[in-house]
Amino acid sequence: MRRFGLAGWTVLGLAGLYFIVPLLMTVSFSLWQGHGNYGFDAYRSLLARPNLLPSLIVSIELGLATCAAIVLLLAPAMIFMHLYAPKLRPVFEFIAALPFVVPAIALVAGLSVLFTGPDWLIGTPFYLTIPYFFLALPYAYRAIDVGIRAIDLTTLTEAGQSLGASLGQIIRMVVLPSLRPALIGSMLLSFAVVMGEFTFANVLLFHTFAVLINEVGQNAPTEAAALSTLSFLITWGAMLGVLMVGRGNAQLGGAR
Amino acid sequence: MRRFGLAGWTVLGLAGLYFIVPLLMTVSFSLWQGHGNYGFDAYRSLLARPNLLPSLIVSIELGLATCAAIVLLLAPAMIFMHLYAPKLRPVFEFIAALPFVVPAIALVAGLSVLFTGPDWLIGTPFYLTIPYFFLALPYAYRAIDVGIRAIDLTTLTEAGQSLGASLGQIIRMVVLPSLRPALIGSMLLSFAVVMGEFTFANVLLFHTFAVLINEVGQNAPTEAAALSTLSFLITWGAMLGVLMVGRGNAQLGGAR
Amino acid sequence: MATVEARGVSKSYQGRTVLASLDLDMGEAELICLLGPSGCGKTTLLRIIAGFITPDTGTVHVGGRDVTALPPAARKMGMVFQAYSLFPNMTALDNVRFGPRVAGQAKTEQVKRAGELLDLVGLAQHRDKYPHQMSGGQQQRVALARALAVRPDVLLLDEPLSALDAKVRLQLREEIRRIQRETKVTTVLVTHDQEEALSISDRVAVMNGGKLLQVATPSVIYRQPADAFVARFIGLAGILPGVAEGAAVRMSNGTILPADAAVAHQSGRSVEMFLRPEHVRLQRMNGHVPPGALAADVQEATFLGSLTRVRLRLPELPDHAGLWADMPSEHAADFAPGQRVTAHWHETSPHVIAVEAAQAS
Amino acid sequence: MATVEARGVSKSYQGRTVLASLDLDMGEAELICLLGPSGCGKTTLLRIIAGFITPDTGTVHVGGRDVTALPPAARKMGMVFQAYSLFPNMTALDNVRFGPRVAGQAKTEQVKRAGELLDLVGLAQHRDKYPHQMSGGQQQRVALARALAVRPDVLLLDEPLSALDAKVRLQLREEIRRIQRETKVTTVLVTHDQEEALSISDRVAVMNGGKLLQVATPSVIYRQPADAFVARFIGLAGILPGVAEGAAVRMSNGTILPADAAVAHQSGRSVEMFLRPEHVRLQRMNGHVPPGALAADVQEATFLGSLTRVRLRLPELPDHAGLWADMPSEHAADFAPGQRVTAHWHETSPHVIAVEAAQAS
Repeated sequence: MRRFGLAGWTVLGLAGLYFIVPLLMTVSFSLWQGHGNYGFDAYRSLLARPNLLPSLIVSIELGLATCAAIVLLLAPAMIFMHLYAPKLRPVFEFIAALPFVVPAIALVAGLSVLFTGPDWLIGTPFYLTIPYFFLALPYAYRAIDVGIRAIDLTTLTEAGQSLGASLGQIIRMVVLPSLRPALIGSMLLSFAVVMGEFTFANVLLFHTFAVLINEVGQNAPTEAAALSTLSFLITWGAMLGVLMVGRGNAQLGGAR
Repeated sequence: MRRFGLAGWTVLGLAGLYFIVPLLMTVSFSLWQGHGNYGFDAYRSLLARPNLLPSLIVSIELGLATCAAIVLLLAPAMIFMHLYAPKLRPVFEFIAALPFVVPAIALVAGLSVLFTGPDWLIGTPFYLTIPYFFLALPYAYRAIDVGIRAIDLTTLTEAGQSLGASLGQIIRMVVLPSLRPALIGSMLLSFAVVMGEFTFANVLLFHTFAVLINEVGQNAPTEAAALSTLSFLITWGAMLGVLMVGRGNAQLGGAR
Repeated sequence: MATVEARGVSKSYQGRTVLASLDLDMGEAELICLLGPSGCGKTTLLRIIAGFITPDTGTVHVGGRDVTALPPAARKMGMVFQAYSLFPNMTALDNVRFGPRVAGQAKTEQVKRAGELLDLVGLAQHRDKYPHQMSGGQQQRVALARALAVRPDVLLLDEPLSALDAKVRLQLREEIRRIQRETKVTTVLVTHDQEEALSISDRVAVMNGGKLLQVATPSVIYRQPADAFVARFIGLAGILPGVAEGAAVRMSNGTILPADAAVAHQSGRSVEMFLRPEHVRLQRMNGHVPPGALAADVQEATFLGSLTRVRLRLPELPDHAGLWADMPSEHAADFAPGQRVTAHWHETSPHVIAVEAAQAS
Repeated sequence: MATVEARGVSKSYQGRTVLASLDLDMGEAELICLLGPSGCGKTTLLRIIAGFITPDTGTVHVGGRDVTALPPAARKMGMVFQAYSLFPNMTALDNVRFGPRVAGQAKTEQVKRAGELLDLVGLAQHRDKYPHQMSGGQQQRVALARALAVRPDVLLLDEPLSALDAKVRLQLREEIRRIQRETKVTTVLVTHDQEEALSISDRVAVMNGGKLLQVATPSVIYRQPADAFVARFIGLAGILPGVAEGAAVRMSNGTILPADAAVAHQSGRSVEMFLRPEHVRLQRMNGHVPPGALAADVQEATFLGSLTRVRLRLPELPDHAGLWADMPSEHAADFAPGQRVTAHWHETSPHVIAVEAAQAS
């Protein structure tokens, strides 16, 4: 308990530098207007790009669709698994880990060749919701699993039943409110994953926010830096949201 | 405990289909030689590509370098944090979560513009080890953290001290052997991350295995399918390795 | 407020018998403890009564009504769990009024009833606290109030005290007894703690290997255990193996020890003589061993406050024979470890059980 | 095998005093329990002796040698922890020979010593098992053997039994006592369980609020507690508040109760009279209360096996007055809840402590 190892501080310092120095350089570069002048030119021309808003909207729509899939498909499936089929846990764990172990690029290369489907699905970017759901699965699964384990779902359900409540009432009145922070956390994480996903969108030729960042980066360095800065801010905001939902609940006890 | 919810089975079935159907289709497509003939032509021409081996070697080298960084930097830092600065845990958690919340594409777009350095570093793909270390951080951190929590590091260290051992002896004789499964797991996961990483390598114009997969996918569909199949097999192998290291230890008790 | 009758209840999991055709009758307002080592089937029996487990055979009647096929929600039973089972998203008051609420009572009724029950368990001033703001003992009190709020026919308590500190456990034990007396709810309490079972129950049901070995009042269980398992499981007892001879028992070294006249009908059989430590008296050895007494060495003396408990070694008897003796701590100085003593007792004190009788008689 | 002297030891964390200038002397081969409620500083004191915590002031001497500045590894102390602390990657044997091994002993020596110690704790046949293959009790035995393998000057036990089942706890308690007697290692055991402390110690050191309230043999601690905290914390005691008058105590209702002659010098002061349940005798009320006795109602009777413990309500005395009485269970039927009784005792039984004396005298 006495000394914090030198190696520890060193690693911590290096990690900090790795994140902070590029961030500061990015921010200052985004403000550089050439010849020693600094200002918001890059931000202005970035915001003037006609494809900024559409690509942002596509990404946000995809993010929301993925969140919906997480809450409507994954959460109920996990609740039922915990209650009635705990033996299936390894199967769930395996499926939740797959998207991370199978390289996305291998998946997309295979899929892009093979996936066929009705035009109303394949013709729109919403088709991406399916792979994105599975990309977000590891994070969303982990967040919801931690939430479920924290509340001893089986005992709560049995307590509710012995008090005369139906399974529907128990899920509505007890389980979902108790899992609220975990669900919000899993949605924020999924949203962040979708906002940053580049591989699928790029290979499948959809023009999402991440693809735009790359495009801008190829031909307008300062705008790319501005976009990176904005992107940092947005995702850090989401991250803070996750942390605060977690903490607020632990301290105020709204639903924990 | 009586019924496994219908919704649960449905989701499980859909998830299974989502993974198994494309896999089967990929495998069969990779064996397709046109006009109803099936065989290993695609695999043969894939293996005949002159850039297959170099790109595979680059990826494997990067994977090993990243693993080394995990074991030599991250693991000691985490042990010291647990022992002497448990208050820094939130900082570690935050850093370990960052690479996942900050979209890789934003990072790489910023970095590609700004990173300058000596030619011996920037000129070789080993430069990628730095971002890859941080990409692998969330997984490696989690695996090592679970391992450390499972052994009550503080008590073990105090027990060792009271028996007259130095901190070095304790780490060498007790802590590292006890953490062996966690360290192996974290290395396998890191390796898998590096093998599958596309965004950084593509944008920074390094020719890794994942970039090759994409390239092949653009112009030789059946070879791409063959490559996907191989890639699946390799990563599933790694995944099985992780599972077996974990299980073997739990049952045989080598180091748990 | 209702009788409970379990008839021929059995349950197996994958060929392993957990309950073997078991019968249990409970009177109105009775408190029965299901007591036994882990794996004896006591929790399975409780969960069958609650309706969470369907028995393979047999029926459960409550107040004369067959509830075997009813789901838990329709059984009118209140249950308190071992793990903290309060709804984490609700205050103490909201937890307690959950039952009346899902039953569709008017809200003012719900709140009034919940307030009364929080009063009963002594937590009126904590009604607006969330579970994580309460101690373990307080949470279990709220769980008790919540279970009573549905005016249950039967109250089921599944090791409600086992997660609590020793001090809190004692308090809450008395509290449960008081509340059960006041509300007169027929109550089943599962426990592996024999002291808890003896102190709280109207009757204790001792279980082992899926069977009921003995169902009786605490004092009968303690004084007249039905078989060797009950005798060993309940309280501390010295064990002297021998052969019944008339109204006495012959030890392997030939010593004849007096026993209850009831032993006479077991004459010639291998028996075990059980002796409670409070019945064994010691004297320092002064040369000879009087008839009916045993020679022993003091092995260990443990100070227990008012009493000191002495463990004896019996050099002339087989290894698994042993005795304990309790004495007022004032006299303990005479019986330090190593002291040679003679042990004797009143002839009505030993309880003699035939070795073959592994079953409840 | 060595004396331990702590002198003027104090420790604060962020302005909160955990130990307040505390002195403790231990003789060679003595076993002392540090006993107190959680937060009383007992674990801090143990960890200061072990060297894991540096005291703000004060010194620790072992066998006359000042070890205050030495790191834990140089102190020659064996330690057993509350949590299972065996090295998970080593067998029982390798765990036990870890100390000799880092001390550079020859391997045959290490293995011989470790084998002897595993014998001593009764685990010779488990030498090749890994920690996760052993029960909690076995793991703590190995931890004890491992701590003894370094031939420590002092053995430190930090609540070694608190994570174990009641039955295993009792067994291991006796085992620790036996091994300590055989090896004659000076031993400090930290516990919050007063029964454990009374039964195992040569002397008990009762702590509260960072102070040592009393250091004495178990029987002195039980019979002559130094202050009201010790009297309440150790064992169960009825408490009667009153005013000392000569060799007696006057209750608030005017009753004069006889007490020890030693009370005389506290005459006129507010006192509390402590009465152990085994000293209180009851009679059914037959009209009048004899002098020196108290009128009471039976509130609750708890069957404890050989004894039945009766809780009494004293209607004529203030609320915080209360009495318990133990009686043989055979007589308990006469004293059901609600029965009016008179309670009396021998005049030497009560222990009277002045209310102002909050400190050890």
